[in-house]
Amino acid sequence: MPLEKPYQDVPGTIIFDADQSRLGYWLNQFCMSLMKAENRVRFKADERAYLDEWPMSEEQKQAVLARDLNWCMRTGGNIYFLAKIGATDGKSFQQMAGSMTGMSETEYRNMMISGGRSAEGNRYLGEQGDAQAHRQPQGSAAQKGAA
Amino acid sequence: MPLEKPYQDVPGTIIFDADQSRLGYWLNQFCMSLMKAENRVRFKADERAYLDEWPMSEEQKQAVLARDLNWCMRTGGNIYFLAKIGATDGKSFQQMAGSMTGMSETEYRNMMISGGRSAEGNRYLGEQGDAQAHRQPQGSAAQKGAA
Amino acid sequence: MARITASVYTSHVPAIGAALDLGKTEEDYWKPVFAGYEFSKQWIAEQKPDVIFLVYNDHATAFSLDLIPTFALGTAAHYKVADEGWGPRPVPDVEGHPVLAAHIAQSVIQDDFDLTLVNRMEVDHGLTVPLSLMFGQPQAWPCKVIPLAVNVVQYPVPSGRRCFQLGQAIRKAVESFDEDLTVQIWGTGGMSHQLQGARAGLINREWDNAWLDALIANPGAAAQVPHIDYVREAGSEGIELVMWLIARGAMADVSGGAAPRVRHRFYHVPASNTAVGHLILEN
Amino acid sequence: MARITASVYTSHVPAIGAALDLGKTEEDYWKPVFAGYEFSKQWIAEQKPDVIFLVYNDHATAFSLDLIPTFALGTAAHYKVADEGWGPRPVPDVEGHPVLAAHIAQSVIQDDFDLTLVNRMEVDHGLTVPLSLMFGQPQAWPCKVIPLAVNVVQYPVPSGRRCFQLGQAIRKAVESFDEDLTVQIWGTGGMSHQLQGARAGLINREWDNAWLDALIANPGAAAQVPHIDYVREAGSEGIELVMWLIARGAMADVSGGAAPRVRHRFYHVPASNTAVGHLILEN
Ligand SMILES: [Fe+3]
Ligand SMILES: [Fe+3]
Repeated sequence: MPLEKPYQDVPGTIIFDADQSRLGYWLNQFCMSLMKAENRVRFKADERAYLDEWPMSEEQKQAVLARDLNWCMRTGGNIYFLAKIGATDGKSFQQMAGSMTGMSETEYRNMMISGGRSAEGNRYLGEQGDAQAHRQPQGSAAQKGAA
Repeated sequence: MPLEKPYQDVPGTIIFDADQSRLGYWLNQFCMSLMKAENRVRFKADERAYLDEWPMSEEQKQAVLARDLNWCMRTGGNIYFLAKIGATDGKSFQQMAGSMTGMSETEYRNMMISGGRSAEGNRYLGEQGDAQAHRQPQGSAAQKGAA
Repeated sequence: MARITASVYTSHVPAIGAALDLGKTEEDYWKPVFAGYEFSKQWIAEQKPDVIFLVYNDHATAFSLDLIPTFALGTAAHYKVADEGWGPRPVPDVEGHPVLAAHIAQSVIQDDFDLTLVNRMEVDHGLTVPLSLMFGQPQAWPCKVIPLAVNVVQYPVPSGRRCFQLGQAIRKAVESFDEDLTVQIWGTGGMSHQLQGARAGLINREWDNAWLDALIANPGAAAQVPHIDYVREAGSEGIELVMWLIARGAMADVSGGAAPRVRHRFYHVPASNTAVGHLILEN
Repeated sequence: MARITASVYTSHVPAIGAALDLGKTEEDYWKPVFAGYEFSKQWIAEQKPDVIFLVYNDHATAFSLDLIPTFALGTAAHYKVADEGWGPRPVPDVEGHPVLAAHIAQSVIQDDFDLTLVNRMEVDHGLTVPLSLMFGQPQAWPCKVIPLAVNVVQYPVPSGRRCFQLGQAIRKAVESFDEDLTVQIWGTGGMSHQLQGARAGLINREWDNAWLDALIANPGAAAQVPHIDYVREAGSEGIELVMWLIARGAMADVSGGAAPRVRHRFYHVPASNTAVGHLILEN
């Protein structure tokens, strides 16, 4: 593999490197376009039509339409670019970040007020922390899934 | 003076540094605009009107209208930017460079074919080379001046 | 002679800007955050810096994926406030100091730092939120600002060591400028936070405070921390802390002078997703 | 393993491109210029490089005064040919090598070179004229190209020493790429020329050839030449020669290997305003 990636053993984390950047180029450039008010209006009026103006993959478009930020990130999105979608929707960074955990907005906000997520068990893949793959989704979504 | 300028003792030469760049910012940005074919057409149709769209100094506009590249450079122009004016006029780099010496096109071309201008006497201000201030303009223009 | 008199370090969380702009500073959630800057506002009113050399990162605002400068130094006279998707923040535009900036560029490039110079750039919350925290809500910012935008978005980002060295080169450049100017250098971003994935919301109070201790007393060691430690311990966006090392590298003690005086230290969790850290060091 | 097998050095005079594009290569004025590249075209047809790492400067084409990167590395898949004011040259677009370019970026930035990465850029005569000289007029360029645009337009430009060091870092990066690729590195621009003022047309045959001698046999010394010497001796645009030092720094002998073999050396005055220099060194 051409690029060394010492950061691939961190759970629940995608590092935006050159490979991700190449994968997500058009997705992220689409996001940048939402910094112009007139583009936000056009996007909101017909999301699919606006997305179709960009040479993104169909999966990237679906991920945007679903507002599934984890999916967006897997297809090369970077959070600072994706935040322009959130801004267009009137969402805060806290709402956006929380949406990626499966927690409700209140659950995530309460976690932050209580001091945030602990690094314990979340430093390396395969530990037992709440960010590990086998413990997703988090919060009430987990109960729903189990129900 | 904030910036050290060890290059000010070279005759007939303006080094494009941060001070020149600041001075010539809009002149050079105007030149860049001529890289688009539609702008070249608009500029040629009414040069003065096109120049008036840019926040350049009146002197910069006069220098452009006069196609006096030495004057353009004194007001902050850089040759690679100014070359876009020459390109718009259908002039080669050799015609543009030659125009700054006072020589005719043929005189300059012949100088180059004969091996170019010698560095002798042209390294420091105050020497006796043909690029020194007291020997301008060069070529037949000098005779005309003397006549 | 221009002099670097102090360095200021602060998080630049966008929600802090929004809280200020929307008049929420008295809400229970926000009160403790702004309380941490009360001293700082008085302090800077007395200090009256002429110029702030402000190290921050652009958050996909001025720079898209089309062009990614490692270090972009602003040499413009004027910077507009960007529309990041919510409309531009209702804060004053930023006035630059083109002559000092060009002087720093010349000195630092000749010292082998491969800067990108920028003459047109809109500035985002990374730059404006620190100004708001330190100056409140004036009609115009009370001093000039020289922006240095550091790439911490797309890897590879510059190492902490490189940032620390750049700070030293900036100090040398400022001190060779022969106009009498009081210059502060600010490092912004951080502290621990992660805005993505199942690990979003990570905060590491212990690590942050140990890192602050090192930044104050042993910055050379803090500069050796590799990227992966920031990611693992302080969250994927904790990497922003490398920018604090640029400001710290510009302090006198790093070039053989006296140790800086700690005028203020503040730490609070949370502001939105982030641990807010803040430090004032005087030469 | 990718390997740098050779370095090529050549002027990139725009009039040479025009002469080719307009079918003037058989004119008396141009014949001796193109004759100097006959060997080179045969040589490169045998060498069949996979990738050319092409060091050149942008001439106010892709970069205006809004943004001036010291070193801009192209990591894109594709580069369009620019309209410099005469319309785009009728030559093929340029295909990049994004994966190798990203690998080089990562390695070189971690080695403390503060690159700007570029994913959208039009390329001007600085890049296309060397390709034309070496490959003639094919339907498509026969290999991938990784562009490195160096600022030699607005001072301060990088020092020769810094360029030489960057070449060494590029070599290290290429040789750690684990795909089998034959890579050449090209340094372009120069030699003596001045395009401005009363001193326009300056040519310094003696200085150019002494500099070539040093570049071949004693590149460390050539890298120490200060900017002012280029300006004074080789004309204001002679400063482009610092780019040749990047290519030279990437040769094996600089990192302890054997001295390169001089396969070809050519010098001719004039092409338009410029002294044409050309060199091929093999590892
Ligand atoms: Fe930030
Ligand atoms: Fe050139």
